[in-house]
Amino acid sequence: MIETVISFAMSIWEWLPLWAQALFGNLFFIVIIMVPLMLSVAYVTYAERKIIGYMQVRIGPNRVGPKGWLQPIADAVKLMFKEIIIPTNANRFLFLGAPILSIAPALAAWAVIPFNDGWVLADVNAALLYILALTSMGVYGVIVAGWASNSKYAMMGALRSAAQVVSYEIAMGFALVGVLMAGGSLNLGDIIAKQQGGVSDWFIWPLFPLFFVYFISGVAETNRAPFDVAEGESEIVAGFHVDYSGMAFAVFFLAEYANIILIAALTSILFFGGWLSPLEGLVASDSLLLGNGMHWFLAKTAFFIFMFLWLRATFPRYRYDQIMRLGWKVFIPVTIVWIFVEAVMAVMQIGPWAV
Amino acid sequence: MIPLSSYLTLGAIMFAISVAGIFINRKNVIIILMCIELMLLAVNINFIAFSHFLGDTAGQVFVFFILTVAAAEAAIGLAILVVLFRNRRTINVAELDSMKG
Amino acid sequence: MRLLKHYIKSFMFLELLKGLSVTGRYLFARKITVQYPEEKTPMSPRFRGLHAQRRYANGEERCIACKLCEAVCPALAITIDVAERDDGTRRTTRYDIDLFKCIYCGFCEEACPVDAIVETHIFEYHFENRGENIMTKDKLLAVGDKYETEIAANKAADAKYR
Amino acid sequence: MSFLEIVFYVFSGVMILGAVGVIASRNPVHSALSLVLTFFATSGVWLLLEAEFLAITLVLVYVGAVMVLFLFVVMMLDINVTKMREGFMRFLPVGILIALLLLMQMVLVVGPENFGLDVIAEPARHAADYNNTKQLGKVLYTDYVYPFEIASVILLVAIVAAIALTMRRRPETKYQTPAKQIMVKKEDRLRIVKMDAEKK
Amino acid sequence: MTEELVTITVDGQELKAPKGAMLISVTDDNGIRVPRFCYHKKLSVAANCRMCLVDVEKAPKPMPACATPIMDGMVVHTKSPKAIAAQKSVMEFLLINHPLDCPICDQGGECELQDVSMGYGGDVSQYSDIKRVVFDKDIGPLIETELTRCIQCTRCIRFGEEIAGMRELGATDRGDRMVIGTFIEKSVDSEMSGNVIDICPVGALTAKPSRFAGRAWEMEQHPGVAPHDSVGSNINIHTLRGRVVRVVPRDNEAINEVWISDRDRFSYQGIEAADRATTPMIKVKGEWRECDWDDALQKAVEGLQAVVSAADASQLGAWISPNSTIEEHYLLQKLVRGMGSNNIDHRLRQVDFTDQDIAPVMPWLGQNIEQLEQLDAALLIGSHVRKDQPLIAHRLRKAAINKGASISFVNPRKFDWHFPVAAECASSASGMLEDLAAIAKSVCEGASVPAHVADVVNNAQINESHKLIADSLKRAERATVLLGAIATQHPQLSVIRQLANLIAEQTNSILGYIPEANAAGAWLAGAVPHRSVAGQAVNNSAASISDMKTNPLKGLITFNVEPEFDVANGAQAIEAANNTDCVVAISSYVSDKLKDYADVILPLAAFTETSGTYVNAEGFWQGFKGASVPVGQSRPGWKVLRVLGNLFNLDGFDYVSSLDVKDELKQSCQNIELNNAVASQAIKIEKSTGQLQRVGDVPLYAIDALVRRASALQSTSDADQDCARMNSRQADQSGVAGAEKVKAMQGGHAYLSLVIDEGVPDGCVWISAAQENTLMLANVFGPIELEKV
Repeated sequence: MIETVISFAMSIWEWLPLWAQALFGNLFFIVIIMVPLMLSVAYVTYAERKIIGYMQVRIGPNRVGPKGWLQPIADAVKLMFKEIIIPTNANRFLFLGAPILSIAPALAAWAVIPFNDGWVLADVNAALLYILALTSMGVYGVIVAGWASNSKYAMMGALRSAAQVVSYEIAMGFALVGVLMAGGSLNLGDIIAKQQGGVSDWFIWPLFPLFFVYFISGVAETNRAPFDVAEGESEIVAGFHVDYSGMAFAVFFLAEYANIILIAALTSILFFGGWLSPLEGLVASDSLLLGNGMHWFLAKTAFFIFMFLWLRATFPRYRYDQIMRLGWKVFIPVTIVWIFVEAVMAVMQIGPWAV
Repeated sequence: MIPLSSYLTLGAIMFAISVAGIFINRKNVIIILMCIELMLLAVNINFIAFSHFLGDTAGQVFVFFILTVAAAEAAIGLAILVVLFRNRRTINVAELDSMKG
Repeated sequence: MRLLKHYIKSFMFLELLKGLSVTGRYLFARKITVQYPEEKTPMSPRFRGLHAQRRYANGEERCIACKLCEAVCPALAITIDVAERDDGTRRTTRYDIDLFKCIYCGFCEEACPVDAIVETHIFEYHFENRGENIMTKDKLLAVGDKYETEIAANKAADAKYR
Repeated sequence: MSFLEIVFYVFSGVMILGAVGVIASRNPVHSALSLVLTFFATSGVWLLLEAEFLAITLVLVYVGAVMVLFLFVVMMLDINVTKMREGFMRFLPVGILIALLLLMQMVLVVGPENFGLDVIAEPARHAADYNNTKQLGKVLYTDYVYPFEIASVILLVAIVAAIALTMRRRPETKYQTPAKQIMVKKEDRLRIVKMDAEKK
Repeated sequence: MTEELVTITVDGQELKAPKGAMLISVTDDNGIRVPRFCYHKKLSVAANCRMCLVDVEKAPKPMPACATPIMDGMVVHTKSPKAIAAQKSVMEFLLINHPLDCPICDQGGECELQDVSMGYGGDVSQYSDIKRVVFDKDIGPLIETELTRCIQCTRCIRFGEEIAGMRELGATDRGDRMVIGTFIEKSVDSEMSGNVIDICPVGALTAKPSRFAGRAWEMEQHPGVAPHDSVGSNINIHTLRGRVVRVVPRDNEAINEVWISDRDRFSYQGIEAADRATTPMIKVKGEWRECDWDDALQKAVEGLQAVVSAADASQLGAWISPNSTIEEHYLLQKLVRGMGSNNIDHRLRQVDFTDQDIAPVMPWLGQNIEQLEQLDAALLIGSHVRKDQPLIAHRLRKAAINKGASISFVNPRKFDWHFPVAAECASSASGMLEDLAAIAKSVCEGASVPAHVADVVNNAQINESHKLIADSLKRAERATVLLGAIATQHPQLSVIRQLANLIAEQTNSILGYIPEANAAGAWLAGAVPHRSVAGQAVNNSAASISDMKTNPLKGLITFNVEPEFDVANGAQAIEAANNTDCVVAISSYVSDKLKDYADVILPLAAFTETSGTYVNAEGFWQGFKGASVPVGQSRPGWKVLRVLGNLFNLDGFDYVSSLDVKDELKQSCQNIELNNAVASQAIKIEKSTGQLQRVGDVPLYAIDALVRRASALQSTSDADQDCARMNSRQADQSGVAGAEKVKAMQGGHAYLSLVIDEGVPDGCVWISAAQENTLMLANVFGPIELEKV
C-alpha cells in the first residue's frame, strides 16, 4: 500500500520537467529550513524573556500554556490582529517594504548554512562572501523604515543604526578574512572540515581575538543590547520602528531574532567547528550522540544565542560615540593586527597553517 | 543561448540612460553621481561579458579595479558634497559657480 | 607603566566577566516571583488602596465637609463642594477623588477628623470609560458600605499604634 | 526560450527599469533605492556570465556600503526637492535625443551582426568545481599585483580624503573622554594647600 | 495738642508712648503680640476675656493689657512664666465650653480662638463634664448664629452700641450661662450689621449667605473696591475656584476704616443670579438666539452703523449706569463721540438739567471722608445718608458723638438717625426749597442777599429749626453743606444748588455732594452729553437722558442699565427704548423687559470680574483688578467697548489693558480744579399745587442691578420698601386711613400697602422708586393721586 503510494509519487515526480523538479525540490528544502527557523525565532523571544527573567530573579512568562510555552504563539496572534498604522505623509510603499527588506536577507543567508556534512541548501563556493553581502543588506530595512516613517525619532534611530551596522560590518568582514585565511576557502563546509580533529583544532584557539571581535560585532550588527542605541528608548523612543505596529512590527522583530540565530550559527560554524563533536578523537565518530552531527551544531548555536541574552541581561547600554569608538578604533585595529599575525604564522607554518 | 551582442546592447542601453540622466538632472549633484555609477556599471557589464565570451579573466580584474576606484570616487564625491552643502546650503550645480570655497 | 597596566587589564575583559558572572549566578538563584492572582503577599492594615467613605452605624454619612482632606491632599486630587443640608447640617454636595491624580499617600485619611474618608485594601480595579477615574461621593459611599466590616477591623487593628 | 534567457531578460528588464528610475524619480531617496535595484539586477546578470565573485562583491560593496553612504547623504542633507527638479522637463527632450543617438551608434557597432552567437560562440560552461574566486585571485595576485596595490592605495587615499573633508571639530561642543576619566587619580584633581588659620 | 510721652519696658524693649494709652495698643503698635479676644482697636475696652493678661512688675497679679494704662517706668513681661501661665489658664477656661467643632465651623482656619489655642491651649482638657449648649437664634438673613461657640467677648454688643448705633445685640445672664441675643426675637437690621461677622473672634457669628461655602484656606483673596456707593470702600473679594464666595473689608483708615456696609458685603450674591447674561444674544425676526461674540458684535455694529448712515449720528445715544468703572464711562463716551454723537448720559435719575452747564466739573464731597469726623456742623440736603452711604454716615456719627457736632437735614421725610440730630426739616419737594430759602435768609441776616436769589430768599418764612441750622453753620469752625441723592433727583436741583451755594458761601462752609456710586468718575470721564473728558464743554447740541426719554432716538446703547429701575420715570424710559430701532444692550442681566426692547445683548462682567477704577466721593481714584472668572461668556466692559471701537474703525481703541485707558484719562484730568461752587443763575420756586405730592428715594437695596439680585439683602427688612408711607393726618385727609392697600396713580398706577409713618410730612406720600410695584409710576417727586382699594 505505502509502497504503491510512494512509487506513484515518484512517478509523478519523474514526470515533472527538470526545472519544475529543481523548483519544487528547492522549495521543499526551503520549507524544511524555514519552518523550524521561524519556530525557533518565536521561541528565542520566549527564551529571552525567560532567561532575562531568571537572571533578574523572577520567572518570566508563565501564564499562556504550561510554563508559558504558548506565549510566543499568543504574541504572534496578538500582533497579527493588531492594526498596522501608516503614519501621515509616510511613504506607504517603502513603509511596508522596509520590514521585508529587513527580514529577507536574514532568512536568505540560511541558504548556505551547512547543518551537517553536506546538509546545505546551496553549496556555494563564495558562501562567506554571500553571507557578508546579505548581512550588509539588512541595513536597508532599517534605513528605509526610518526614512519612510516620516518621523524624527525613526530617522534618528535609522541613522544611528545604519551607521553602527555599516561600521561593525568592517570589523566583522576583517574577522572573517582571518577565518577564511585559516580555512583556505569561502565555502562553509570546507571551513568546518578544516576544523576536524577535536576541540583543540577549532579555530577559536588560534583566532580567539577574531572570534571575540566577530561575536561582539555580531551583537552590534543585530542592534542588540548593549549596542541597542538604535532603539534607545530613553532617547529616541524605539528607534527606526517607532511608527510600526502589528505585523509590520512583528516582522522587524522576527528579523532581529533571525539575525541573532544566524550570527550564533555562523559563530559556531566559523570558530567552533559547526557540526563537529567536541569529543572527536575520544569517541567513535559514528556514535549517535557523541559523534559528529547536527545536534552539536544546534547546541553550539543555542549556546551563542544564550550568550546574546546573557549579555543583554548583564550590560548597560553603550553611549553612541563609545560604540563608534569601539568599532573603529578598537576592533578594526585588533583584527588587522591579528590578520597580520596570522599571515606571519601562515608564512612561518605555525599552528593550523602547518599544512 | 544569449549572444554577446545582447549583453553589449544591455550595456549600451545602460550607458545611454545614464548619459540622459546626467543631462536631465543637471541640478542635482547626487543624481549626477549616481548616473556616473550607472555609467561605470554599464562599462563593467561589457567587461564581464567580453571576459566571459573570450575566456579571459583579465576583464574581470578590470571590473574589480573599476569597482574599487568607483567606490573611492563615490566616497570622496559624497564627502565633497557634504562639505559643499555645509558651506553653501545647496547642491545645485548651477549655483556652485564660485572658485573660492 | 600605569597606562600599560591599564591597557593590558582592559584587554582581559575582567569587568565583563565579572558582570557576566553576577547575572550568571542569579540565573540559578531562587525566584521570588509571586503568582499574583492566585498568590498574594500579605497586606498591612495600613495598606492604602482604593478610597471609601464610611457611615455611622445609624446610616448617617460621616463626612462633614470640613475640607481638611482637600487641603492636605498633595496631589490636589480631592474636590469638595459643600452646602447646608435641609436639616441644617454641613454636608458635601460633591466629593470627588480623581484617581489619576491621587498618589495614595493616605494624608486624607490622617486628616479626617471623623474617619470618614479611608483607604481600603482594594487595589484591583480598573476603568473602562473616560470619567470612571473620578470617585464620586456615591461610589465612595458604596465602597464604604460594602467593605465596612473590613475597614473597621483594619482601623481597630491599627488603632493602638496611633 | 531557455530558462537562462528568461532569467537574462528578466534581469535586464529590471536593470533598465531601475536605471530609468534613478534618473526619473522625483525624490533622491527613490533614485538611490532604484540604483540599489539596478545593482541587484546587474549582479544577477553577472552570475549568468559566471562572474560569481564580482557579482557578490558588487552587492557587498555597492549595495552594502556605497549606496548606504548615498542614502545617508541624501537623507541628511535638507534638499529642496522641487527646486532640484526645475529644468527637468526642459532638458528631457535633449537628454532623450542624445541618449537615443548614442544608443543607436553603439547598437550599430555592438549589434548581433558583429557580436552575434554566430560570430562569437557561447563558451562552454565551467565544470562544477570551477572556482571563479580562485581564478580571479590567481590573476590578481600574479599579473596584476601592482595595480592591485595601487588600488588599495587609492582606497586608502579615499578614506583619508573623505575623513579629512568632512571632519570638523566643533569648538562649542563639549567632549568627554571616558578613558581619561577612568584613569584619573586623586592627585590629578585635588590639591591640598596648607594655610594658616585666619586671624581676626 | 502735645501728648506727654512716657517710657515703658516691654519684654526688655524700651517703648515710648503717650501717657494713659492702654498697654495693648502700645504693644500692638510695636509688634509685640499679646493674645486677646475682647479687645478691638475700634471698640471700647471691656476687659472681660482676660486673655491679654500680662506680667507687670510690682503688680501683685497679672494685669489685662487691654485695660492697663501705661505709666512711666512700667516694666512689663508678656512672655514671662507668670504671664504665660495666666494666659494658659484663661485659655483653658475659655475652651471649657467651646464645642471644638472646628471642622464644621465656617470660622475654621481664620479663627482667633483657633490661632490663640495653638499657642496657649493644652493638649488635653481637664474638664470632663457636659459642655454648655446654647440654642441658636435667627437674627436675620445676613448673620448666622452658632452661639454654643460664643466665648462672651461682647465685641458684637459693643459694636452695636458704638459703631452701628443700634443696641441690637446684648447679653443675658451671667457667668457660663451668659448668652448673646436680641432680647426679643427680632432680626439685626443695622445697615452695617455684617461687621459683627468680622469682629467675632470665634465662629459664633458667621455670614449666612456664604455659610459653608468654603474654607478660609482655600479661598483666594483679591483686593477690590465696592461699587455701590461713593465711599469706594476697600474690600477683599474672596474667591473659590474662580467664584466669589464672600466679601470682607480691607482696612483703609482714610476711607472705610475696618468696616463695610452690608450692601458692599453681600451684594456679590447678585453675580450669580439666575437671570445673569451668560452668552451674547441677537434678536432674529423677533426670536432671541444665542450666538458667539463675533456674530453678536457684528450684528451690533451693523445695526448702529445702519442708524448712523440712515439718519445721522445724532440719532445715536448711550445710557450708562453710574456704577460702571471710569474706564467704561470713558470708552463709551469715546465710542459715542467717535461716531459723531454727544448723546451719552449717566445721570439716569436726575430730572432737572437746567443748570447743567454751570454744574461742577465733578460733584464731590469737597473734603476728605476722614475730615467729616472733624466737622462741627453739617447741613445735609436731600440725603438719607445713613442708608445711602452708611460709612459717610458713620463718620458723621463720630463727629456728632465725639465732637458734639450739630448735624441737620433738609429732607422730604424725617428718617431714623443713629446719632443726635440738631434739626431736621421735612417737607415736600417745593417745601424743601422753601426750607432752604428760609435757612438762606437766616444765614444772610445782616448781609445783602444776592440778586439772583433775592426774590426767593426774601419771601421765605423762617422758623425755629431754620434759625437753629443757620446758627449752627455760622458758629461752626468747620461746617459743610452736603447735597445727597434725593437732592440730585429733585425736580428743581438747580434751585437747591443755588441756595446751598448761597448758604455755604455765607457761612463759610464747604459745599459738597454725596454722589451716587461712581458718578464723580463718570463726570470726569465725560459720560455726560454737554461735556466731554475732564469737563470740556462740547460744541454740538446733545440730548440729556430726559431728552432721550421724551424723544426716542434711532439707536441706543445701554450699558449696565435696567431702565425700569435705574432711570427716573422708568416706565417712560422703557417706552423710549421700545421705540428705538436698534438697541444694543451691554448688560450683566437679561430681564424680560430687556428682551422686549433690545436687539443685541452683550453679556457684561460684574464688578468682581473686571478690572477698572472707581472715583469716590472725595475724588480719590481707586483701581482694582478682576477677582473672579466671568460667568459664562461675559466679558469685562472695557474690553467689549474696545472691540466695538475697533469694529467701528475708530482711532485710539488699541488699549491692551484697562490701565492704558485709565492712564489716558488721568492724563486728561491732570489740571482739573475741583470746585463745587456754582455760578449764579436766577431761580424760581415752582409752587406745588394743593395736590397730594409724592416724595421718595431709591432704597439702599434697590440702587443697582447687582444689589437688586442679592437675595440675602433682598430679604432684609430694609429692602422691603414696596409701600406707600404717609402720616396719619394725611391719611385721614386723603381718605385712605385704615386701608391696607392703596392704589397710587401717577402716570401709571400701582397697588401698594399703606404704612403710617409720622416722619412723612403733611401733603406728601412717600413712595420709593425702583421697587417691583412702583415701576409704573413716574418721577419720585410730583403730584400723585391715592385711592383706597
